[in-house]
Amino acid sequence: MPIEYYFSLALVMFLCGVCGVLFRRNILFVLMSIELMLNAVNLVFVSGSTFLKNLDGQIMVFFVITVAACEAAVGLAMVIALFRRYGTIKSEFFRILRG
Amino acid sequence: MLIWLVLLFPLVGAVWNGLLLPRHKLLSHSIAVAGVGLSFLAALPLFVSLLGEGAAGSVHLAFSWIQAGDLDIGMEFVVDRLSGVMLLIVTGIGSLIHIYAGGYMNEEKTTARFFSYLNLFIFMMLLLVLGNNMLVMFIGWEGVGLCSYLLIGYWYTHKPNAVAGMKAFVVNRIGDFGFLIGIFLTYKMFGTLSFSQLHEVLAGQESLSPALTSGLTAIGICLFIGACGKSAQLPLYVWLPDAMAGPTPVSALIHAATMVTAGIYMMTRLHFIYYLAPSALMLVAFVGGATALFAATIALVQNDIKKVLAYSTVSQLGYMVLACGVGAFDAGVFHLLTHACFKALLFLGAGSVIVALHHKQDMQEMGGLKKYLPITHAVFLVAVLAIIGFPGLSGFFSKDEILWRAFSFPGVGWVLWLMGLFAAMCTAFYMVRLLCLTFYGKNRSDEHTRHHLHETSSVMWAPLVVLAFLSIFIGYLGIPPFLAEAFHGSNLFSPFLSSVIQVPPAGEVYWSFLHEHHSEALEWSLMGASTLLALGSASFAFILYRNGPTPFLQERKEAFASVYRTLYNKYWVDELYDRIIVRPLKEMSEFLWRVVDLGIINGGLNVLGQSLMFLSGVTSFQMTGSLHRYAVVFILGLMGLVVLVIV
Amino acid sequence: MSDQLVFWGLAGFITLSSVAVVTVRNPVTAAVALVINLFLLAGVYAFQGADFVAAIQIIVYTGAIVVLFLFVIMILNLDPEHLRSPRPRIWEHLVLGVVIAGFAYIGYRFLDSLDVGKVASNRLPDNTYDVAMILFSNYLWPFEIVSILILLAIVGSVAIAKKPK
Amino acid sequence: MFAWINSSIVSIIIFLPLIVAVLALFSPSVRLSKWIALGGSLVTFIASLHIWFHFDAKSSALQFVEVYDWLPSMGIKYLVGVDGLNLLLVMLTSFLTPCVLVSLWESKVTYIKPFLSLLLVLETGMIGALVAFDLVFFYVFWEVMLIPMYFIIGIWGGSNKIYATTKFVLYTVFGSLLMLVAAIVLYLVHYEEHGFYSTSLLDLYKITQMGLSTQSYLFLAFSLAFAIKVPLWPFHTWLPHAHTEAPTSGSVILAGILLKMGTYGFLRFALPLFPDALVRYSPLLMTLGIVGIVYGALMAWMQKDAKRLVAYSSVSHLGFVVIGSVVILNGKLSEEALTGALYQMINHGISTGALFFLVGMIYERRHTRILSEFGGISAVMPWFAVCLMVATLGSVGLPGTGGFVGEFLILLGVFKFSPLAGILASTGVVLGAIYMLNLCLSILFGPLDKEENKKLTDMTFLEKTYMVPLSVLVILMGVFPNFFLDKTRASLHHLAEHVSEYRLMVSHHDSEPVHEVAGASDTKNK
Repeated sequence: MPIEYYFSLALVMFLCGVCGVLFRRNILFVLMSIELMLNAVNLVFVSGSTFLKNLDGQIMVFFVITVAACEAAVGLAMVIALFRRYGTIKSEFFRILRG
Repeated sequence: MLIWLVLLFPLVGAVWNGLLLPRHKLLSHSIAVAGVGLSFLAALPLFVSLLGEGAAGSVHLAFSWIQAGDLDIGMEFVVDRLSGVMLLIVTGIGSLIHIYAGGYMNEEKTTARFFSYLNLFIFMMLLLVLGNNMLVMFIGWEGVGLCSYLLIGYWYTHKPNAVAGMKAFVVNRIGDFGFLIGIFLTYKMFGTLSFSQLHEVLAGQESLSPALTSGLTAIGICLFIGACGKSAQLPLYVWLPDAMAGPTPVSALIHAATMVTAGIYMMTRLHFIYYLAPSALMLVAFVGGATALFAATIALVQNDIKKVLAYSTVSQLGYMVLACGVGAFDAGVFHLLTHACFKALLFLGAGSVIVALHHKQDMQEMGGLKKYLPITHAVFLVAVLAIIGFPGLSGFFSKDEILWRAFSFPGVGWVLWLMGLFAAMCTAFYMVRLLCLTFYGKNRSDEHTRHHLHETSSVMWAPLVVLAFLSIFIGYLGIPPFLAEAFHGSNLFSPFLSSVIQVPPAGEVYWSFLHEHHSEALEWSLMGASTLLALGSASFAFILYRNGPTPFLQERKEAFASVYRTLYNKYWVDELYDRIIVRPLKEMSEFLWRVVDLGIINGGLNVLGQSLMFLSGVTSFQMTGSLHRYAVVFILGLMGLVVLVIV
Repeated sequence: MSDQLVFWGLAGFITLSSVAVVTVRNPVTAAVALVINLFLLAGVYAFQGADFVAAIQIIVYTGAIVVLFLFVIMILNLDPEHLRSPRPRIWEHLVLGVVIAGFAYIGYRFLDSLDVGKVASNRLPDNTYDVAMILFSNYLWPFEIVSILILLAIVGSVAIAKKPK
Repeated sequence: MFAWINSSIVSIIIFLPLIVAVLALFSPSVRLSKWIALGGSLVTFIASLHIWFHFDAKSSALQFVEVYDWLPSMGIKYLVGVDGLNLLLVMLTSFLTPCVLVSLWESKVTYIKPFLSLLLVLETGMIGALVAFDLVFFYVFWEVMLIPMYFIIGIWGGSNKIYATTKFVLYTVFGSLLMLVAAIVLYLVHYEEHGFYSTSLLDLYKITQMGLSTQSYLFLAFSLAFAIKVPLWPFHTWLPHAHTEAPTSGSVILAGILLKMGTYGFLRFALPLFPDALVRYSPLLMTLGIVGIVYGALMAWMQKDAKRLVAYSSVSHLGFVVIGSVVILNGKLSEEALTGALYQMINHGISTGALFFLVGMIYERRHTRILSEFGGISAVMPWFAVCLMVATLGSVGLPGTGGFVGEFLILLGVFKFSPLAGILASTGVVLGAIYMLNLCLSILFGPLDKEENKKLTDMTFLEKTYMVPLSVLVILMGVFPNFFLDKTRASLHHLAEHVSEYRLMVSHHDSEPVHEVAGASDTKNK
């Protein structure tokens, strides 16, 4: 398989993730979209690793997965905390950054 | 070595009294008297060593004071005949007044602070007199100003006293400003501030370039501004009458005998500059003459005994300045000497009167005190006769010398002489008026005061007696030559100083008239005229006032109401200064503060800050706080960047 | 040929499930789509010969992370009100278009410049042992540090999600 | 051990306060914290005395030098040392800090521990900025000074503290950022000429090939930073606010030392680095300085608040320092004026420091600083009266106090440069007497008619422990100035020579300024 194919596939996944982050109002969806993007990156790593015959890419994927797990855990904890506090997880509700 | 002792004793006295603050009045008094008295005793041998024929002055360096760049100013002192004379005046009369002050301040709870200031004053005055360069003199110059400030405001709980002190300091500072500029000019031109070096440079010049002459004139005028401040000349005399708020010994010591003569001393010290700057001296002469006259007219109608004496001091200082102005520095110093004696006596006498009357100073409430204060009256009478120039007393010789030297000044001399003569008449008038209103006629004070009237203690009258003797006899040191010949004596004073005061070679052409011979007849007639006029004026005053303020006088007062009011209000000079200097300055400051500082500079900055805040408010509309919006912008921007890079 | 078939099959379903994750309304559906997506991705890894990664992909992602999502969804128990998303506005369509176009353009330029030609990628031989060797030698420190990170994340999430007293 | 102390004494006085600051912050009790802070600052003072006594006054070279490479590839070094220019200021800093700490001994300030440690951090910043001979380190310390002051005013200040402290910081940062840009340009200019990177001042002093326009821009950028710190008119408006709001100890440090950083910066950076630009802009600086002298004095006269009055008097006094630093005679800096400027910095530090202490004392007792609330205090607080009088006279520049020596030398130099400028500047002496004596008059003299004032207590023993040395110093510095000036002479001479030498080397770029200056002094009559 040409490596371009894998990259294209990763690109599509990443695009989906970006769109999810940009357009979904529900924080849960945003988090899931982030997972999508991380996986797109993983795909690139693994493909590159295979292509270059270098196993460092796989190691990197290992770390990315770990970080993703942490991120998901903390992110979801925050979702719970937010829901408890404000009763909603719609992102447009949270506008603390307003100038 | 003695010179260090002379300086040390008063300083030790000041520090002892100032830091340890002995509670006991007698102790602090003794410390102070010892401080200045020992200094006087140390000064005596110093002076005696100068008496020998051709004894030269000596310079003593204590330590290098300021050294920066090419500038090297030493803490150096000069002992020569001029500073020797001043030394004796300061410590001698100072001692007498210190003794007297113990009696005068007897009602105070503690006097340590007072005597500390007084000793400090003596120390500063000695620095002024002994300093061998302008800067050391300037320490003393401002130092005596400080002591004067502190002593005028000694009774500080009465606000006007403190205000008077401050006025004295500030007006003096204006004069000092001129002095300072003079110092700078001197240094710029000669690269040195030392009197002996300056003298060497200037005495070595055969002739002067026009640039040098104009420079010297500028220096002379600037330094004279300083002298105007310290010696209370027009237009900076205004502080001296107010300075009478201080205790009377202070008025006697500082504001009559010593400090106020600093200007005359300084000009005499720098005679070699003034001799080479005749136009500056011309200004000096006219300012002196005008001051003598101006102050004397004001003194004619004042009712406060110390105020009269204050204006009299201003007027007498005018004489001395006039003497300097016509190149008769020795005559100026001679008058300084005699004036120190009789004016100190007058002030101390007035002080005795004031103490006896429980601090009343208005002459309208006095009168007839001759009966109660016989000794005071006697010495006061001597002093009055001395100051009005009664033949044979000290003032007669010194004043006559000045008038004669003024008259013999070529060109405008007769104008100056007329000014002096008129001032002398006024002096005779107001002094006799003062004498009459105080001591003769009926007593006008209230019953209670009269009941307690008695002669002052011996600690107060003893110094007065000494001063009275001095006032009578000290004049014989400087008998005019023609009189001396007539009486087979000789003038001791001028030749004594002539080793110090000499016309530099470059100025000899201009000042050649100093050695001109005048006919004795002219001198006799002038002396006779001035003496007669003064005595006439004095008898006129005696006739008018011997019974105190009478209805007749009241009528005259009303007849000349406008003149009287002008004089009584001192020509409204204070008000004038307030109107044209103080108030505009204050208003300008107010304007600068409110409008420029708060309004323009600070306001401008605030406007800048506020407009930035406003701008940020305007531009923050896109800061909706919506995370998505931010993410969208972020992604679009990122994509834009990437596209930009890869295109 | 079979390779082609497997790849295209996986790729097609991955694409579909990715789109599903971001478009469906119900979070449970999305989570299920995500599970499918990650599972298929594990297939791709295995297909490339990265067996170890494929395994942890399934274990950690599908087994742990997405399950965590499902738990949270259940805990929140969102009512339908929360699930309704507003009608997309015009600018959103515009941005969507721009983003897709931008990605397409950037991807095109990137792949175009890659210039690796038609080299077929070989499946790697069995490499789990090698991965382990590298991980515990070269990457030992990062590995340990990441373990601390995980610990922190656990403590942090517990602290955040704890019911306030 | 002793050798180590000797070779790293400068680093010790820089960082000791910092270490002590941390200890004081985390000490278990307030009492202990105070002891630690005071002890640390006293040790610092003793260490600086060690420098004073082992300083070779004959040499203009940098002494007690410490050099360590920090970023060799960029030429950044840790380079510190002492010479005649900064020695006195270091002494002043290490002397005033213990005074301030003693003054806080019995104060009821809240959060005393952070306050003490901020003061010590401030000391580190100030000493560091004084002894740093590397632009980067100088800049770092320069900013380090700012932060503690920001908090000191912002947390422990008066009612309008936030406005004051923000203004102070914004102003200063604005200036120092421009200085940073200029420093980077200077760094590159040096690289172009000498071919290696260096931020060491000793290397930067050797730049000779810098065009007049470059010099001018850099000079103006540096000068602006320093002028704001001084503060030179018209950049002074932060000062009255900062002083009015700052707590007493903050004011003392601010007026006593921080302001001198600006004038020190002129001497250390702006003058020797850009000699041609200095010649070009010295009339400008002198004009601003003179305006500041008169303007500050008039402002001070108008103030009803004692602290504000003293603050404005600083504007006036530091105007003297600025004009003293920029007197050019025959293309050469005037040594008299330079000496005066340096000396005046120290005098001002001591007398104004003392004045702020004194104002703080009556504020603590009466909770007001409005002049009309006082009067006749002299009767109930004699010690206070004496100290206030001495500080006032020092500030007024009475001969016999240090202020006179400084002002005299400055005015002498300025007068030689331009008589008109000298005369205008001298008016500040008269005006100074007016507003300072007005202060004394309102507080000390007059009737003691307010009930609250009758109950005032005189200075406590603790207050005397720092006020008496300060007062004595005011007089000592006036009577024996050579004791202090001896240490500075060689360095100032070197500075003056340096400026003239480097001017000659670059004067082929533009020889006009040389003529200009020669023309200014041909009014000599002899």
